[in-house]
Amino acid sequence: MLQRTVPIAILGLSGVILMLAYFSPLTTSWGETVLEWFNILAAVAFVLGAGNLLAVNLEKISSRRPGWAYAAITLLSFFLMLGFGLLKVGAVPNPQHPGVHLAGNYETADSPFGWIYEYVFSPLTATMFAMLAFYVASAAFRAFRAKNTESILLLGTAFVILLAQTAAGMFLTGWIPEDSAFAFLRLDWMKVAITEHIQTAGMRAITIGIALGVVATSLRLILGIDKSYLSKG
Amino acid sequence: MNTNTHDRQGGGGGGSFLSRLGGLDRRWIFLAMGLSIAVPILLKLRFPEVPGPMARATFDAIESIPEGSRVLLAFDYDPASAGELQPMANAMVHHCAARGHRIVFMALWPLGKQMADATIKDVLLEFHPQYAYGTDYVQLGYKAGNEAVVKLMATDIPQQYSTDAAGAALASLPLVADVKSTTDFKLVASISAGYPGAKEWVQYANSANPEAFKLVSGSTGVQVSQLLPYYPAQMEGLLVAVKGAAEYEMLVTAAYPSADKPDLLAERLGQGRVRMGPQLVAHLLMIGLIILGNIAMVAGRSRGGAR
Amino acid sequence: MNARNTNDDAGQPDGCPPAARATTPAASSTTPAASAATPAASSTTPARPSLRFLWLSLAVLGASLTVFGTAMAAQDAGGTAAAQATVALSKSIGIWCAALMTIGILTFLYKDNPFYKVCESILIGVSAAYWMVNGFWSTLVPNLFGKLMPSVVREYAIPSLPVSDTPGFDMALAFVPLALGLMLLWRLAPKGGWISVWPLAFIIGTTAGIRLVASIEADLLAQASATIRPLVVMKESVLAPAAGGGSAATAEMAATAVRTVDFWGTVGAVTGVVGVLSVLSYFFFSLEHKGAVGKSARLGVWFLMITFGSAFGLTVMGRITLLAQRLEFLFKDWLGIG
Amino acid sequence: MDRPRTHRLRLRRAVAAVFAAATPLCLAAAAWADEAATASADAAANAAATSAADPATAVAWINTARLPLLVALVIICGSVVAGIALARSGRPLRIRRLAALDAVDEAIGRATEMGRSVLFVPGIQDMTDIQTVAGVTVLGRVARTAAEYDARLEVPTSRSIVMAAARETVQAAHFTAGRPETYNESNIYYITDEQFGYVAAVTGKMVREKPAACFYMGAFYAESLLFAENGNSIGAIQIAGTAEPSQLPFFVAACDYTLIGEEFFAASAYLSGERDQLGSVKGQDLGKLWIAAAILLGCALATAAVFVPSLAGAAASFKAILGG
Repeated sequence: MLQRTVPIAILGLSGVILMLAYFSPLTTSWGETVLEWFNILAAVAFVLGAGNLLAVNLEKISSRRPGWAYAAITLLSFFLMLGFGLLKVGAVPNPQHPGVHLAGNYETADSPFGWIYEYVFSPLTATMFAMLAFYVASAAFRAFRAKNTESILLLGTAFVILLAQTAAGMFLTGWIPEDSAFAFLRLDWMKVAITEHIQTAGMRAITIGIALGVVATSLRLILGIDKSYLSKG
Repeated sequence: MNTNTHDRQGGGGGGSFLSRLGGLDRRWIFLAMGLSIAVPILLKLRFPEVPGPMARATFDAIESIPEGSRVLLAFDYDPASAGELQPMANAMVHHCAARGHRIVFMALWPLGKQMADATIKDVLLEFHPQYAYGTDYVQLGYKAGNEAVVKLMATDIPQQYSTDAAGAALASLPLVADVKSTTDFKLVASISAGYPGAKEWVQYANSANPEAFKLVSGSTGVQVSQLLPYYPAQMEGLLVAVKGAAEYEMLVTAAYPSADKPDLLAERLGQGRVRMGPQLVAHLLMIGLIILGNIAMVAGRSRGGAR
Repeated sequence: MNARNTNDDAGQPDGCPPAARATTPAASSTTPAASAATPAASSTTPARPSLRFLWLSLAVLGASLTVFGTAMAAQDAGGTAAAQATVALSKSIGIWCAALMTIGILTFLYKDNPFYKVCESILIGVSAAYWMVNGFWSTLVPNLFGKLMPSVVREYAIPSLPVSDTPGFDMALAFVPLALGLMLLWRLAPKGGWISVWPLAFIIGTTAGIRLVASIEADLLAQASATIRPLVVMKESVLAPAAGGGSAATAEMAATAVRTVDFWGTVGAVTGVVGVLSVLSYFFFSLEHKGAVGKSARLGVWFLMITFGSAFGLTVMGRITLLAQRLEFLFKDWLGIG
Repeated sequence: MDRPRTHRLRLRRAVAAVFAAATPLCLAAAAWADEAATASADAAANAAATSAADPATAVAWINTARLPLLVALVIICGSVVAGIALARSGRPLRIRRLAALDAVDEAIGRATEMGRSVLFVPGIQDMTDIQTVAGVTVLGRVARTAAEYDARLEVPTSRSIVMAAARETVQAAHFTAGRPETYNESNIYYITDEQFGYVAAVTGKMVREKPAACFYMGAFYAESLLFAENGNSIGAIQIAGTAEPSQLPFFVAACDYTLIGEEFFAASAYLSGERDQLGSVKGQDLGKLWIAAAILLGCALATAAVFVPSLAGAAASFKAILGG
């Protein structure tokens, strides 16, 4: 009972309450309060994450599995950053309250936490993000192959958009006068026609479909039809 | 949806060079992309940009308002998007100053003020030393509140900005002493990277009184799909990503060259075109790769039947 | 909500966290930028971490941190000249660190190697700690502890914590997320771990309730309403004035402007509506894609393909800007060339 | 599936009937809502967001500005419940095939033959994103098949709460597959909250352990192509599912099978095979018919208004009401 019916009741009840809360002025803000609670819950649940991170890496180190040294590096940088952050080591004192150490700003590049963010954390994430430029190129070579009508449309449109975005596009079709009958052959006109009429229509239909999918998924959960999250389901 | 019938990695086989192309090691493609971006940066390659209709419309909007009129420039972005947007800001400030417009700077993003200060130092005071603070330009700085700031400025600016960024009362600055709302400006420009940004300026400032001022915007490539519907009805001009910046730069530097520091102007107002260098080469590489991929497939298919 | 690096998410700026921008490093070095070795046939030797390389990177990490420590100490010591020098030193150490990290990640393109694994491990450790510290100082302290024990927080951490007019109610309310959080943590205890399903049920329920209504309002209705438009678009056009008509005549002619069908406008409007309906028919689950539904679903797939091809093309420029900025950092800020 | 108890069935059928009967009621309410909507439409134009409707028209406990939305909610939810009731009434359920879901068994079977692991990435958002919840329910079905095949299923997560939910779901799946002893909690682990830290770890693991099948089910942002391209370089079968429109082009281009938006949400119902869940998928179709009808009606009205100006008012207010 405690492990099956109560969770289903909690889920159904909280779902219905928040669905209806949106419609009366008295309870409109319940949604925000619940999301605020969730942020606190997520912050408390970090202990779960940290606990698991330590367990996985400590186990790798103790069992000397290949690559255990990297687990040591992960733990070293984790504790270093955690210590600098939680204790606000070397934080720039707060002008209004110089006496209160923990009110200081620990995110400027002068404090160790800020220094690691500036010179270790953000270059690593920025470079991972920049790797996409390479993968976009390999995807263009590998996946854009004219095998059937669908893939011809996929690569043809990408081809037109890519051309239209460069000076080459203007160079190739810029000479067609804008008011002539063949104006639609101009690459920039084609790009506007594709993005304004066809892409918006496609995105609209996908969004409508997604909305219906969200309604059905939410109702399956609230009505207790989908119980996959319950152990001994 | 199953649209992919491409063969698993490691395809390709013996036979003609073209069919072996199918199994081309991805790392050659990575090397090609790396070089197609590194070389133009190192050699500072600049390619002639042919200004498109949207960049020209933005240029005309600033040209069309009478000389010396009051304009409002909103810096709604941060260093992460400076790569695409800083060139637009530099060119727009030089263009307004060359037309003698009196400029009011503000920002909807916390780091936007720093971006504006950099533009004032690098462009405004560098090429227009005669611009005096208080009479020719004012820096209002950042205000929190996202679209609420825009909504309030559409009706009552002094209530939103009681003082400028340095704390001086608006009444003490001749340029903004008599300003009541955004309708007192001939043109409003938003250099925008996301939310809050150009969309909020259209929804809250422009739709409140559409005819009062011209609205132009510069935006990152990603955000442009949200702004396209507003052009040209509610927004006279729209600069799109690095390409828009490069085109606008060409129009401004052609129309308003600097007499005493031509090379410094070319450098400061050339960032867009420098960044367009790798874009053009990389785009041509992408186009080439799509063509190459298809040639390899056709060659592979003709040699030993479809795999 | 933390900012997400994405490419078409309207709300979020598509950019990466601010890359390091600093003056050119004092010691200009001649090591060329990432010289991608010519990719020989990839013989995949088992990835045995060569320890020698590992200790080298640990040594670099340790050295930079000790130098950094002296820089911090010198700054606190207040010697302005010494502080200026050491801060500049700490910045150039930072640039070197950032450049090594950048190259480390880029080497993954060639092959998985110890240099990349070191960077990956550092990134995992640093980023996990960053989000936990961020969560602690921006959520737990002000919103949870700030309500449970406002006086303690005001004294030690946030002196300017706003005083709430209903402290008792706030404290009681703050116990709910705390209780749910502890139930979730109960999983770590050997017995009674099943209680963690209750907070999960609460989260899933509230998410379902909020998203259900929001998606109907923001996506379903707004998009359906935006699709509605007149299928025949007219355009105002002035009849061509009779030859030789004086200015008065043309003015009078303008008054009788007649509306003619704007061909391209109508084609655009019809394409829009037909597109939405055909893609919706593709998503229809109850009928196999055969016969009439099959044809309209196929048209829907064609619309989807053009939509995806266009979206792919539009994001390429953003991706290339990202890599251009990283290479600009390597050439300008690190090597001082370019 | 347990035998439907008669009284609960009668209750469900009554609820469906009420919702279905609501439609004529809604049309009447829509007309009454007309002037409420137009009144609030002007209020919204100059006042703050519609949520704080002008107090004059707001009855104490209900916010009339949102009445059209309530009507739409009743219609759409009614369609889904009607679909479920239809399934329960025993009529045959015809649902079209989804290629991506037929490939799930093939992918896990291939992994088991080759003795390689199966990787499941539940997206990078937390449980407050409905896509993550849908991803975790699909994980439940994939984990059951993996348990039956005795394949090793790895689930790296980017959020602590997602890790907890995923462990619950996979443990439940092992029970339904009748192999509770093979459930290994350490296969489901937390990496980091940071988007690109998580990507670096997962792509590194992909290249080193070379899983034979990769599932990407949930909310994805710029990292979708990083996963898909690395997955392809190790020759894995890749099945993706997301409702993030900006990432669909990359998954469609680079993965073997992709569940697009609504297909992703229907996936867990498909894989469960339970009549109620398949009924809710038919309910989605019913909702689509409603929306298509509204669009066609709106366009007809708007087109007619071009030729018969008097209709312009009706066309505009229909579009405004539908817009909520």
